[in-house]
Amino acid sequence: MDLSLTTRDEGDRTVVAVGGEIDVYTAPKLREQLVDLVNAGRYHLIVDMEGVEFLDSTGLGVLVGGLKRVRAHEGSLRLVCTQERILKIFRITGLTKVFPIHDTVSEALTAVG
Amino acid sequence: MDLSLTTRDEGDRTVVAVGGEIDVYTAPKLREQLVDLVNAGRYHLIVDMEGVEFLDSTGLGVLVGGLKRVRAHEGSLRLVCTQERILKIFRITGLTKVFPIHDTVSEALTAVG
Amino acid sequence: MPTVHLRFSALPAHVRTARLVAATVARRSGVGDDLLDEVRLAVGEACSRAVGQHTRSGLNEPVTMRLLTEPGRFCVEVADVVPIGVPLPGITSAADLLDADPDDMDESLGLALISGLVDDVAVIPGIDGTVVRMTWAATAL
Amino acid sequence: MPTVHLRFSALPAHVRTARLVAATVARRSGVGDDLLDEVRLAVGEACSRAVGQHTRSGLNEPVTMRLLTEPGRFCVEVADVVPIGVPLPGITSAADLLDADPDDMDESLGLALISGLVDDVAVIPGIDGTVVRMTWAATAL
Ligand SMILES: Nc1ncnc2c1ncn2[C@@H]1O[C@H](COP(=O)(O)OP(=O)(O)O)[C@@H](O)[C@H]1O
Ligand SMILES: Nc1ncnc2c1ncn2[C@@H]1O[C@H](COP(=O)(O)OP(=O)(O)O)[C@@H](O)[C@H]1O
Repeated sequence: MDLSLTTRDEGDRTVVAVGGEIDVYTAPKLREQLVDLVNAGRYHLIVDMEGVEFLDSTGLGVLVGGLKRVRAHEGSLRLVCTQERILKIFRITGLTKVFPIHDTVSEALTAVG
Repeated sequence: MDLSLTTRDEGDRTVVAVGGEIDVYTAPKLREQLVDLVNAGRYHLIVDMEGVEFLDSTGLGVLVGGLKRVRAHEGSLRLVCTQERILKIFRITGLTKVFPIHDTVSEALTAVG
Repeated sequence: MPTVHLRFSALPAHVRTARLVAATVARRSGVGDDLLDEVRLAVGEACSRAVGQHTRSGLNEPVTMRLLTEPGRFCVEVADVVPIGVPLPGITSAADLLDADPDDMDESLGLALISGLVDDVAVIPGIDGTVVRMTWAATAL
Repeated sequence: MPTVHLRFSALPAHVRTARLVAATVARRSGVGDDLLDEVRLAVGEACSRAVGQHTRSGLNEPVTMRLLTEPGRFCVEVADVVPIGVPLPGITSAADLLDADPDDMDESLGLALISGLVDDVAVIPGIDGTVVRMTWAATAL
């Protein structure tokens, strides 16, 4: 399945809902989306991973790249994810220490720090 | 998808409802079913193809083999099929001339000749 | 040239894999949705034929499928390595079919399907095996 | 020995095909359903890595995946043909990741995933390329 991306702004935060497969084939589209948002001055991003069916290292790399970009503007990149098989991928690669991971979008919207 | 087979007797006729893919991998199961029926003295077979999603030449070969077997006992083998993509396969191979093909099982059950 | 090669032992289960790979790559190469069923069926026939040839000849070597994505077209070549090839059965009518040996019948039905379905098809016999080449139009994606 | 080989040009789209083929053949070889996600992910990583190596080295040759179904196990080998191999990036912590070159980061994350997921894995560098070999238990079907 291909990647689907839906974005919406909530105050100074932007929620990017991702669906489908984030892999070596589709990750460039996600990268482009994150770059566009940062170029448009959106520095507080919430990536909602609940609709993600497959995630590989290229997808992880794009998320880390997004984090670097928003940090350059004192921004933030939060993830929303409760799927065990996706969380496992963040744990194995040590990225649970890098990304704040929330259970719901509303939790991510009100989170500070 | 794998092959599914369901048989039921209606008087001296037996209806074999086939679902899924009849291909080089699954056709042996269908052959076995037809052989078993003939060995059990069932010589008037109706193969309901409405649930078939894929049919290849091996599947066609098994149907022709079944026809030969029932004919050896003055029996019959009728097909039920309205799916255009499956009918096309019988047309291309000239087998519409070999098998009586009906629109419904009840039509096949009452057909003579 | 974006290309995929699949080699597989001559087993029916692998024909399914070959079908799946051909249909997937065809779709990604821009072959129209209306043609994908045809690709799946024709490639399956070519592979079943090659598997049958290897089995009947007692060969352990794998069958090869090559997928070539080119501008405007998608080409599939299925090759067996049976030196001369089991000769084509002389089945020309439905009545002949009923009399034929089952293996001959499958081979004949398979070739009838390929040639009836695919506009651009060639069966190329060679001393090191036979290649079935089929080509479909593909819009660049 | 039932075997499937897939060779594909070093393109991301073909990594999807390789994943699909590996998961299909794994399932048919009796690898448990609970392991299929792992097979899909690990094989994808090994193939992405090989594609990345070829791309970074400017090589036009294809990447090769071999699937071996043996009694009790299912083995996947993914081979690149990059003579020495781009040296492994020295990324050992999440902090390093944030400083790393994107290609190094992907390679490092990919290998971390493979070794974290698969119990039986070997990365075998050779003068004609590197082979990543992964083995899973499979009940005979
Ligand atoms: N090699 C394959 N070729 C075509 N379809 C496949 C293949 N492997 C799996 N599939 C798809 O996966 C599903 C089930 O495949 P199958 O191998 O028949 O499963 P099972 O053995 O569990 O019935 C179907 O949707 C089928 O189209
Ligand atoms: N090469 C492939 N590898 C894995 N899955 C595939 C592949 N090709 C097709 N699929 C399956 O087919 C569906 C759509 O695939 P995809 O190629 O992403 O389609 P599209 O480009 O139409 O979105 C998904 O269910 C996906 O799992």
